[in-house]
Amino acid sequence: MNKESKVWKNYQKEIPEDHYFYVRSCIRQTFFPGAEASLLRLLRNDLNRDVFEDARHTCCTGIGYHADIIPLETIMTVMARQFSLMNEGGYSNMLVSCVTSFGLYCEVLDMWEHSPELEAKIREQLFQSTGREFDKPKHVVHGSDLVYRLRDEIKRKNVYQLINKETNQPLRVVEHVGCHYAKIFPHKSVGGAEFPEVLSGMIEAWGGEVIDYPERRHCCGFGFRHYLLQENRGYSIAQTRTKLRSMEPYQPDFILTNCPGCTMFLDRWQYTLAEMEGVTYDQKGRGIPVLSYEELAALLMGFDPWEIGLHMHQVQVEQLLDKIGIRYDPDMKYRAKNGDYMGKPAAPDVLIV
Amino acid sequence: MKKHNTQIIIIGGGLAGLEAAKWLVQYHYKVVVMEQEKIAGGHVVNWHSLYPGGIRGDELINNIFLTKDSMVQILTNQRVTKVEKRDNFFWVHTSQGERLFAEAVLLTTGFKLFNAALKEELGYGIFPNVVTSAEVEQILASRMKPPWQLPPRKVAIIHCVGSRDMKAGNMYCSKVCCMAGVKTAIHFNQQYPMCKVYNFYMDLRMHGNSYEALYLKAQTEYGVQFIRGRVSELSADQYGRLVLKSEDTLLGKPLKLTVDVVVLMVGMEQRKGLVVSDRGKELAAFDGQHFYEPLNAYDDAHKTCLPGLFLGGACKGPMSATEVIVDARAAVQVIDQYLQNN
Amino acid sequence: MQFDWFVIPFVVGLVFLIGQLGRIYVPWFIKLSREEKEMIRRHWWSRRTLGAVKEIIQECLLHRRIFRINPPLGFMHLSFALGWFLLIITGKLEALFYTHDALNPLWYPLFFKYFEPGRHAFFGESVFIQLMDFWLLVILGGQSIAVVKRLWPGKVGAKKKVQHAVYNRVALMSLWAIFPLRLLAESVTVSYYGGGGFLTGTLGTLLAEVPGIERSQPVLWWAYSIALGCFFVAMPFSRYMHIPTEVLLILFRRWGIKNNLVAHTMSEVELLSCSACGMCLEVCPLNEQELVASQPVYFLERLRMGWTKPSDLWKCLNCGRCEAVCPVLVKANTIRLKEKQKVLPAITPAEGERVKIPAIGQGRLLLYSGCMGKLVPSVRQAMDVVLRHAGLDYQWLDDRGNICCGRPLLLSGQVDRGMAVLKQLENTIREIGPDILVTTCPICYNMINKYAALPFTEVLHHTEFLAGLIHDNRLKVEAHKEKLVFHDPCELGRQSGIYEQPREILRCIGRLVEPQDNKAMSRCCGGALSGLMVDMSEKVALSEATRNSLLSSGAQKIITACPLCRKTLGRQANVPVLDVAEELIRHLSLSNQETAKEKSPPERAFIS
Amino acid sequence: MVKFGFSVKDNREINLDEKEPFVIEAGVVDVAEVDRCIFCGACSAVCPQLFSTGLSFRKQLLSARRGLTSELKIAAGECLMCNKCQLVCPRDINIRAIWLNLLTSNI
Repeated sequence: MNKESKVWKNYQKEIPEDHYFYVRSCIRQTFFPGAEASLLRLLRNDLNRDVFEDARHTCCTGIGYHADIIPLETIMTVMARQFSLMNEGGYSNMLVSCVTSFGLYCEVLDMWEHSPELEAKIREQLFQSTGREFDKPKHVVHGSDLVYRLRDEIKRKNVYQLINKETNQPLRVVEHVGCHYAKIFPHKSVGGAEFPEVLSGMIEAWGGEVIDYPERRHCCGFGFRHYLLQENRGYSIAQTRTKLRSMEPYQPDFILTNCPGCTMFLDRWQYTLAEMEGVTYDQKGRGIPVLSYEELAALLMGFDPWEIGLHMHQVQVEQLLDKIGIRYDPDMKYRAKNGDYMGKPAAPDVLIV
Repeated sequence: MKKHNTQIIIIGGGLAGLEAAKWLVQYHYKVVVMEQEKIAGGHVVNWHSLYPGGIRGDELINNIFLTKDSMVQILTNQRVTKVEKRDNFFWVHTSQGERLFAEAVLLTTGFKLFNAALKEELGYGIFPNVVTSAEVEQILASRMKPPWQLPPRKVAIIHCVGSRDMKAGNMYCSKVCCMAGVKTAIHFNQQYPMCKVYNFYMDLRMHGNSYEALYLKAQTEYGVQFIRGRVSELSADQYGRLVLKSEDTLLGKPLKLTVDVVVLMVGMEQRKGLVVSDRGKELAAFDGQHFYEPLNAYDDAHKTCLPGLFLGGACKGPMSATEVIVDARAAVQVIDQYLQNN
Repeated sequence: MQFDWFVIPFVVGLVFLIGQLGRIYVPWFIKLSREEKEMIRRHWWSRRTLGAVKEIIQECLLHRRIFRINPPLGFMHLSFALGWFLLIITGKLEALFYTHDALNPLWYPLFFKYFEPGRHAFFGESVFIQLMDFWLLVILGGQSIAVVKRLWPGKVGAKKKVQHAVYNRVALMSLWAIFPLRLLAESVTVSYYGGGGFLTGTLGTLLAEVPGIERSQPVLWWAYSIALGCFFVAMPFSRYMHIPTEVLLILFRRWGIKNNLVAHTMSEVELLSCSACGMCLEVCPLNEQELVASQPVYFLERLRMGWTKPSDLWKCLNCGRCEAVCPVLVKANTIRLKEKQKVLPAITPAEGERVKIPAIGQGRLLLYSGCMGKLVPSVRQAMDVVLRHAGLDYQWLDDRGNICCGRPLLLSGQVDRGMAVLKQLENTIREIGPDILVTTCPICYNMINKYAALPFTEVLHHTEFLAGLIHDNRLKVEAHKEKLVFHDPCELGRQSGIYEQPREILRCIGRLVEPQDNKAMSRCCGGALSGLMVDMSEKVALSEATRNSLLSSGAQKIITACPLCRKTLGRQANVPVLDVAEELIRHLSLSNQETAKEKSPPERAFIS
Repeated sequence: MVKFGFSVKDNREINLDEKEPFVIEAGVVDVAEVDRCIFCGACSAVCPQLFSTGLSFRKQLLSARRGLTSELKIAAGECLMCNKCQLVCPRDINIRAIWLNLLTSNI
């Protein structure tokens, strides 16, 4: 990609520095809980930001929405309740962890903007069911937006850089931005849908090299309807294969994503493809590690890899840690926080772990 | 023969303006051409060749100049900001604050090219080897340095960029790009004989007499492949070549192609920014949604709602060079008639 | 003395020839099917054999058919065949009369003059000598015509000379050398020993003046023998194979063995019976336009040598004009079709079975316009008008979709698939169970008529049907004074033998005029279904020629009875080209409908 | 091997980088003649087989141009040789001769 390009500058959003109400991601909670925890720790402890969480907040119903099993009004009411909780805590900025949620919050707010009568109806419903009222958030910000905003601050506190310790060359990073982050409302993203800046900005700030590859904008393969039905799952994995095949020739060091679903599918399907077709998309047969932005930020800030939960990844990250020069204790990989041995999982047939 | 002393101002020194000036002078009118660029000649002067015959753009402009009379006065670097009608004459204001007298005004402001960077997915301004049709004309005419170092082996020509496109705000067809695309494909083959050209089109409108033959020739003699489908994604591969994604709509299958150069056939848009007023009142009735609109499309195709103000050439809508010449000559006839009756 | 070394070439050649004939003929007899063998056994001692002998004399010796078409050419063939035959017989008799012994060596009668020079005063000697000279003169006369024909084509009736391949030319040269050499050899011997006839004697006397001529005598006899030997060796590989094979062909044909798509022996017999006379060359429309050399004379020649090209097989209109003039009655189209079949890969006929024909209700009168019906809708409309006028109840077979009869596939060489398609059509027709099936397309008519088994259905071409209606007075028509010319479609005329019915109709509605080439010699329109590889320009040239020929009769309208002919001829015509039915509806008498109902059933009822 | 209960779906994409754009050899097909084709579909519309087997010269020729030739021979075996296509073809392409050539060729 041409570095001179300024196209992404047409798409800028206002990202407040501080005071956020945080809503969690179901998928991240389930599959990569360490990632979410490290984001909060990073923001609160290392960067001294005010991020508030209300234990009463619920799922955004995004999966139900995309699976067509929850009525739209129900979804809107659930979201209205989240807003109400936010107001209750005294916040007006929303920090969303999940890209699907982010897309959905933006969509609901957009629908309300275009049909105020719908908003009025939801207010009425929320009041009748819970006795709550709400104000719409001033800013809906995705976690990656905020990290992008704070990238230089993070850089100053970084322990590590995205530089290969042995060759002193920048690491080659491919990025994948979740579809619902920018493709629905390009103007509510950093850099738009065609050349999103949100992740490449972080990579460049932290010393890495962004690799442009042909299927950069392709779906990761989640595509709710494809994944949720087993009959359609072949389409899901075919999309991921297209994506991985496209990045394979560039020999990237790792994939950076900003969506919990994408992290999950780009990671887990590598194992499935290896089992089905006997292929891996790197040269050593170990697969391409997949990191999410908060995992990367936390790693570079010097967090312990096992605390971030990197052992929850299917494609093992040790090769990447060695390249960056991050110190870790291999013994601790399979130990719980209290030091108990959890047992080692069985190794797959093809993918080397 | 009667010698008129009437002054006619032609706004726009492109193909239409010069052609009209040339003929008005033959009718013994005093003509002033206002051109905002450094030299007159408009877009055409930079063009490598014009279909169907393949004449060079500067050659065509020169042909007009060669026969020009000294009576034609060409004022360059003059941007007209306002045309003001008083009782029976006009004041033409320029950006330098000058005011010129005229008994009749002919608008030949032509068109501007669609800004291809607005179609982000086609990567103009991002990938150096994505060029517009206007740039290719200049590259082929050796007026511009090509962005590629090695002769391109594969070239994709994408039609309808900024035309028939709601997202781009242009719902109309720019008319000339189909033929220009075919012509460019042939020229690429002539300049780079090892080159394979693919044209991605939505519809091909070969409306002229010899156009269809040229389209056939492109396929049979030069092996140009025409693929019906709009390119919707473009990205670079590890060697810097461009990977296109499209649907072959005739087969209903997705299609992938890697090329060295992508040419975007950009559409035509109106040049805005000219104010016309009638006795102090601003007038916009002839300023249509996309182009200047004449009184009607049939027998008053050169008149506007303001008597004495005339339209000629591509400011009325997309036109090819041949049509512009015909239209300019017709405008001369109408202006002559108007001034005779006054 | 009955031997000299120079007879060796002749003997070797003859023995070789007999060996080759055995090699070629014996497998034919073996390959004959059981039915065919049974047929030969049955007809061996019958009048058929006698008829065959008669035909052999008429055709192999006298060349009656060639005579009829082209007398000079006929004479040429006659003089060669009859002259040589009688020369052999007379020579044999001469030897017999001289030696009184039937058992003399093979070469003895041939070289009689050498072995027994001078006069011997045996019974009838002078008669024999003069007779032998006369036969030789006849042959030489024929040969001179052949030379003229070859050197100045067009002089002897034949407009185009056949371009022979090299091996044929070798055979031709040795054949041409035989008789002059014999004349010279005999004359030289006579000049030395005396005793020649009116030809050899005269020439001998003249040659006697030449000093040292006697020394050339052995040379000439050697040359004569070598020429004969050469000819015999070349014969099995050249077109002269027709000399013995034609005899066999006539016998086989008389015994009832047919050349059709399943039998193969007869094709081979016919193939070798072609004398490459070139009669087909002149009538072939493609050759007339100097387009292509795929006429039977060339095609069969290449087939003999195994050199066939795709254009030989598919650049043919299948119009049948060549078959109509062939003096040997070779069925070139059938042979060609079989060759196409050999070249094409086998595709299981199941493919064809996918052609689904929607069944439509029951009906006694079924009309079928074939796949071309929708492309020439006016014919169908005209038929509708006619049948409504006649007050008939009918239905169209192809009401829901395009139905193919299979003939295009058959003609392209995919015989099995074509037959499978026909089978489908046949089944559908059987389901409907009509009494009469009328096709408006002669191609379908030909196919259904020839190959479909429809025992309870009468298959008619629409010209036959309409002629019948008019004949039975069920259609009343009014005649105008327009001059109409009928173009015989190949598939209707030559291939189905329907010439008169359409003409009957035209005579009732206008003034029928005839072009130069009509009926069996009518020209192909150029659109021929089988002309798979005939180019558009060639087709245009062909239809142009055909149209000109038709219009030479002074006609104002061209009437035909085939949708393909109508389309092809009509494309660039300056006169109307119409189907019989289309023209007929312009002449329907208005009072027809009432009278048709009142009339009692006619004698020859089409609708019972 | 692990059983997942599903398999990777095939890629339907035409990859013009891998396939040669035109594969019907000269000699088998008159290239100049098929280059005249404007893909109007008149041939398939008139074809009796389009209704039963889906035979389409337009589709096959276009596929061949995109390097997809797997169905060519099968399609050639579906033709009924009736020549209606040539009668309606605006560019006068001898379509059945092309099918026939494909049948007899080794492509």
